[in-house]
Amino acid sequence: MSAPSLNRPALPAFAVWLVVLAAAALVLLPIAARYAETPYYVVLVTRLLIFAVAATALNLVLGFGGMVSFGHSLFMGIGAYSVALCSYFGIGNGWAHLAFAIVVSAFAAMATGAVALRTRGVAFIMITLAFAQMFYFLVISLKEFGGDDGLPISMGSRFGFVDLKNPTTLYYTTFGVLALLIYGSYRLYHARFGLVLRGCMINEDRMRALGFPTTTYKLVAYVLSGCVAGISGLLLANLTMFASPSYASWTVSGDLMIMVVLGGTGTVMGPAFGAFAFLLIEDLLKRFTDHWIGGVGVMIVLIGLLARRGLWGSLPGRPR
Amino acid sequence: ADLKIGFLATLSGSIGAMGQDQYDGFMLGLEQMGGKLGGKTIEVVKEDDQFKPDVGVQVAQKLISEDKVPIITGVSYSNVMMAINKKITDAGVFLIGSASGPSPMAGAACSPLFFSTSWQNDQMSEAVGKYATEKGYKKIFAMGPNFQGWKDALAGFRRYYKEPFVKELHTPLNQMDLSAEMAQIALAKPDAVFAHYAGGLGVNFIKQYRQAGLLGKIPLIVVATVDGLTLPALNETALGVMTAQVWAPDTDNAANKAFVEAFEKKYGRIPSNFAAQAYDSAKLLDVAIGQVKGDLSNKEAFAAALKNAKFESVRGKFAFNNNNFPIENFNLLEVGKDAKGRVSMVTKGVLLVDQKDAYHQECPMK
Amino acid sequence: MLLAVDRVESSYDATQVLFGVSIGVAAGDFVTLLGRNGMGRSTLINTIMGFIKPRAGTILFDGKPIQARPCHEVARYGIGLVPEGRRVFPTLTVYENLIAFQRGERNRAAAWTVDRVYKLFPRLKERKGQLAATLSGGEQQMLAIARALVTNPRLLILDEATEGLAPLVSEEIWSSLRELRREGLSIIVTDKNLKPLLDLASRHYVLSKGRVVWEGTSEEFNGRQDELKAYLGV
Amino acid sequence: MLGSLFIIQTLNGIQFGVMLFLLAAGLTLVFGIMNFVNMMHGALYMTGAYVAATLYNKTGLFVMSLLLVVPITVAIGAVLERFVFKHLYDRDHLDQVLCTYGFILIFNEMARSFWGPSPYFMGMPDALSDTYEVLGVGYPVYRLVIVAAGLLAAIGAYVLIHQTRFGMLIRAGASDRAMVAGLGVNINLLNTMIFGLGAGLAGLAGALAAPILSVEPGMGETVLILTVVVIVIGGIGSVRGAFYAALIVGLVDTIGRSMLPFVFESFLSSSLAGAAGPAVASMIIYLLMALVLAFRPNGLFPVRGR
Amino acid sequence: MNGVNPALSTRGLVKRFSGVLASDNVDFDLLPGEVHAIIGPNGAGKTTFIKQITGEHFPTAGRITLGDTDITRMRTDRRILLGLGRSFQVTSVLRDLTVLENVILAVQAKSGHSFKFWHRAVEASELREPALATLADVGLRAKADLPSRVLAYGELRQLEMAMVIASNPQVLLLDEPMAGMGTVESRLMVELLQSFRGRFSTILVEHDMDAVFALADRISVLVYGRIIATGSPAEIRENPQVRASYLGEAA
Ligand SMILES: Nc1ncnc2c1ncn2[C@@H]1O[C@H](COP(=O)(O)OP(=O)(O)OP(=O)(O)O)[C@@H](O)[C@H]1O
Ligand SMILES: Nc1ncnc2c1ncn2[C@@H]1O[C@H](COP(=O)(O)OP(=O)(O)OP(=O)(O)O)[C@@H](O)[C@H]1O
Ligand SMILES: [Mg+2]
Ligand SMILES: [Mg+2]
Repeated sequence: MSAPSLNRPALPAFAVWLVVLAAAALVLLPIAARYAETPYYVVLVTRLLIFAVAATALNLVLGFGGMVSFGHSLFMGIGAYSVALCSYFGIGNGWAHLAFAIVVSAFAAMATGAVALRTRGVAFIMITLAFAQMFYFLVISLKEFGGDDGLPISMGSRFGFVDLKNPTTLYYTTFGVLALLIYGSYRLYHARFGLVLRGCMINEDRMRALGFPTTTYKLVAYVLSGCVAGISGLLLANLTMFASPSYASWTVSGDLMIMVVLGGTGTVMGPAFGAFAFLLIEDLLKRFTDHWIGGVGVMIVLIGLLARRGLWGSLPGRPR
Repeated sequence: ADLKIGFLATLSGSIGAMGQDQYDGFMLGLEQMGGKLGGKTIEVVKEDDQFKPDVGVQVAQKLISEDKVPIITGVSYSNVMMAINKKITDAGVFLIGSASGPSPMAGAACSPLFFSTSWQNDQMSEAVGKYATEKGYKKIFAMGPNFQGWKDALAGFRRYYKEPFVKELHTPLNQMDLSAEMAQIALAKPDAVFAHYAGGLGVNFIKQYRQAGLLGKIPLIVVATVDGLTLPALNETALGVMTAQVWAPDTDNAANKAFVEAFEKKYGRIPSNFAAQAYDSAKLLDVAIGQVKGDLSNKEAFAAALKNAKFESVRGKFAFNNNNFPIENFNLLEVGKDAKGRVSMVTKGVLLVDQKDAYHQECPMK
Repeated sequence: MLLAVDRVESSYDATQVLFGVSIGVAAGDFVTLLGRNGMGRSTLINTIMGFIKPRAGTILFDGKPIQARPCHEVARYGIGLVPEGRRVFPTLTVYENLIAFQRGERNRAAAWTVDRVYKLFPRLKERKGQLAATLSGGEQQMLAIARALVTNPRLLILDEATEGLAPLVSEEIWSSLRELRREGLSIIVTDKNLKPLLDLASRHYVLSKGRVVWEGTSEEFNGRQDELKAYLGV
Repeated sequence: MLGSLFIIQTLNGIQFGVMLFLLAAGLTLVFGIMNFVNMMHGALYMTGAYVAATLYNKTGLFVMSLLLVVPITVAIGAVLERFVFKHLYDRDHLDQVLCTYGFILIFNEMARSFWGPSPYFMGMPDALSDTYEVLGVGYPVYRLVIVAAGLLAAIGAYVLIHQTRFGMLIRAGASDRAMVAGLGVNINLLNTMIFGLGAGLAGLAGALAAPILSVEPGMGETVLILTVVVIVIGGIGSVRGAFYAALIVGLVDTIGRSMLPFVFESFLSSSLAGAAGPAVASMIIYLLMALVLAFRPNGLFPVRGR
Repeated sequence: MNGVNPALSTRGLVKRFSGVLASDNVDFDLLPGEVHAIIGPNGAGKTTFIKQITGEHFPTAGRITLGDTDITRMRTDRRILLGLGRSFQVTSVLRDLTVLENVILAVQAKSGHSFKFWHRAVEASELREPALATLADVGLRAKADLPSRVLAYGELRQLEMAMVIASNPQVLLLDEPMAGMGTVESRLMVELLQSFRGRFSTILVEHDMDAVFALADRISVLVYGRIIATGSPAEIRENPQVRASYLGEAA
């Protein structure tokens, strides 16, 4: 009898190549953009990368844990306002921004998660949505901090000599965060915690019967995911030098969900690809018709109906 | 084309009506001048910000560095305006707003490259505040949705109205049904009600005010609540509502008569003030570009040309203040019937003459 | 033949489970499907019912082809099912589980009505207002049988007829099935207790790996016990 | 004055609750009974409003316009169910969310294309736009019509679900669709009918709301979230729960909104009260929901047996 | 009790549902290492009894002790950590995970906390070794790396058992483990349970009398929520009351 293998899911060779190529292209892009004098593309791709971070964060709960959160824009909003509020009070230290974003995101995730995770299925989806809306309307009513007009940011996040104000720095920082996040979620997927999380997704009752306090695990995942989404909000704030309640609007949550599904729910690489694909398609549609929102709608319906494994998951060999 | 101009506004979704009116007004102006401004053929690059500031920043960036436009115009809502204005002017691109005028941009954050052909957001409520004082109302019931615009409006109103309010309400922004508030008004029996509900909220408000039997009984003074965009949805329901504006379809001058006629002919509807302001921005650009003969490389020269441009505004007299916001008159308007018997805004008099906004002194430009 | 299954092939997604299965049930027949776990008995039953569409083959009920008909039509032709795993409706009471599906009672003198099944299972009458979710396993099995009966079928199919029933109750079930057969009902049964099946049934089909490997009467079965042991693991 | 305000607000709360119930009843059927996440319920509400407004503007017949909305939205719902949503029942919630979310965008865009981006006009006949004197305050007659219509719908829905065989079949289908079919019931038709029913109720709610609210693209979204809160509080899938929860939410929201400022003023400085009041008011129903869930995770009246 | 501490015991256990007394003053002792079968008519309250031990229902009155601990109102997952193991019907293995991962989860559950975010669970020898050993116990070692959804019915039941025993419970609760099994599979299961003899204290609820008589050290008979008899298999088989109310000809 051969000893059971270590169960390392092999990434198909071409998938490895695809990732390497994509990474290489992303690394080279700012340099190419400088030569071609098209700085716009750096800004454009930074935004794509930021949403890729957020989508990957959402995937931690949605793809690994089966928690269909329709309120992840909440954390993007919190991340963005962390920067804006710090800047408002004259704090330009990036570490302070980061700490603030993470602490507040974690706290919000803990509070909302504790309530939302008492429910399942439809109720969970809707409660997360409701909480995000609550935050949205709260921010809108805060006159002091710009209300619905939003809050311009005068001091971006400065981490020592790394100043996110510089578009190229921001670009590479975001890229680094994404790369780290993807590797991290790959590790998490196979680690004990990830295994428990996946178990909860498949059959929570069974996991409880095995002796796992499942709600605790799900809550930790939710908090983790919220913090990462908070970081994506911080990056977005640095990109636009502006924080707006609309970062937390429910359509953003919807978009994030679409990105995850389009890329491949529960895969490690998928959500990032999904984010790129979705935003680029949206951009493309916009060029063709004024009714592009309807076009996006049709696309989403088709994704819901057809894309069972998503772009990444549909590649031959079903890479993770 | 000799020159590219970026048109950036909120065009999609249910909130896109204002951007569409701005676009139509601007394009009408351009068309009337044969597709040329200042003698130069113009290519308009239209971009939609989707009412999202982050998208606004992105498309602004695209206009600046991809299309390399020297001028961006339009911009519908304050939240997008606040997000993009610095990006644009810092890049040395001129920004001509035709709708939104948030207070920081009139004050400390003013810029030599930014011009407005509309007004600063508080000013309409200043005008109606003056009206309330003139009418001698002692008990005013004030209500609006709990957001920035309403708080600015209150501040503006307060500058010209000193009596205490009998009640000041801030309703949640997502609250559609206002019956509870109508009951409070009925019980409070104020001299008048001052309200600020924009867009669809305004339609809700007016309909419910009418149905509660209050319209006609308690005078209603509003800002932003009825305008050319929402009036078709209200129709006769809104008859008798009082408001203030720099422009109305019946504003009495030749330029305006021509504009309204052409607009109705082309688009089959009465233009809103947003269309009129955007039309003015086309006129403004025409004169200024002509002045510098299409050469925008000298920013100071072009800024001066804009600032001193003499053009026939549809609102009548027009001049820029030190902060590049207009100095203009605010008229009292009532929802009534126009000459053709349609429900429209009817001018009832002038409230403020050559009004300057409250923030211009904070602007370092002199 | 009331039911004629002819060379039916069925599969779940890509995996084929039935390979050319043919069986026949005449009016008044009592037929068993025998075989070890996973040999395809439930799949055959699901195919007859129309839950699964066969890839090939025909199924005639009363001479009419039913293999392409939707499930509810098949049931309406007169096939009553007691499914594997009971599948009672948990949010309905016992009474609602029955009354909602009672039909055809006007066409026959000795028809099954809710009252009549209560006589068969007095336990259900005691529990008639209780939600099916809270019934014990055996009570649910009784309800599943009763629910199939009140549709007044011509062919009754019981998949795992006595699963979870106490020995005494199982005996009652067998004697009621004998009774039903006497009334002219045709019956298909799977069950793990061979002895009562051999006593009751007129015909047996032994399935192995999705094929009918043997068919015959109880006498024939008893005559070849040793050989069939391999298939049944008795 | 506080006393009569309280009574009027109670009336307003009931009216608001009844309106919410019309929406919640349809949605709870689809959520709970079909276990289908229908995000586009609000879009059907919007459709109802637009159709009613268009019919009334064209014909001038008010009651007929409102009533005609029901068959039209039922048909729209049924068609969508037949051709699209049917394929999603056995899929996970995520796919359902996406598909129906996509339809929100499509419906909004269609409304924008047909009726323009600005709000659309809907008036009402003079007879209904009168007010009725209650404690010295004019109470709109039309609001009483809404209360009556909503109560009728509530009674109808309750009888349908709990007293009829159709209702039993619907509830049975919620737990095991295939088995219902296996017992001879055309489950596809049943599903189409439930979905149609839900759509019809949403359409009716939209039609009733059209004369009071602004008819515009996207009007369904805010209402959707509120409706969902009602359903979650009431217990998903329970029509009875939806009814009580709708009334509770309606009353708490309305009375809370108008009474909170008085409460705050009594122990806070007036400027602080002015700031805290609206902020709390906008969150009050979410707080209510969190409170309910903290004690009863399945809502106040969960469907038993699941 | 001959001085032996029972592994699990209940005293005066009462469970009342509206109108039904599902447990009526049940005093029950499970001795260390024994297989104690509970039989009785349908609806007698066997499952209800098990559910009170697992914590799915709380008793109306009475006490449950596991070893020395009172667990009457304890949460389910805490009970599991204290050494309670329970079998489920087949559908409850985690179908998208591999066989090994399923068992590893069971080991992990017992090992305390799983807040480890970095190292592969399947490579951790403190999880892997016991999991593989358990798989060998139930005869599934060779299939460790297959996704569990491809297993045959009988194998799924083996996996289910592996998950239950992987956490090395002191008390094993088996509610109708033979349900839905054919003759062969039932016999294999009996053999498997035989091989565990003495390792766990087991409560077995089953209507398959062949299995019960083959496995049980003692049998209790539950009728209308009450234990009417407890004794060796031989005693129970001869008990006239039990024959009349439950066994019928089967004896
Ligand atoms: N839903 C399904 N998807 C995929 N394969 C299935 C499904 N249901 C059954 N199978 C497979 O089909 C084969 C036949 O199963 P079936 O349920 O028909 O067997 P059976 O003879 O009824 O046995 P049992 O005693 O287990 O009920 C088995 O190998 C089983 O694994
Ligand atoms: N929630 C409840 N409400 C009302 N009655 C209940 C409830 N749960 C169980 N019962 C009743 O309690 C009795 C005992 O049920 P239990 O499931 O314990 O029986 P059991 O001994 O396991 O029977 P079986 O061998 O048929 O599985 C049954 O009559 C059942 O109908
Ligand atoms: Mg079977
Ligand atoms: Mg039981």
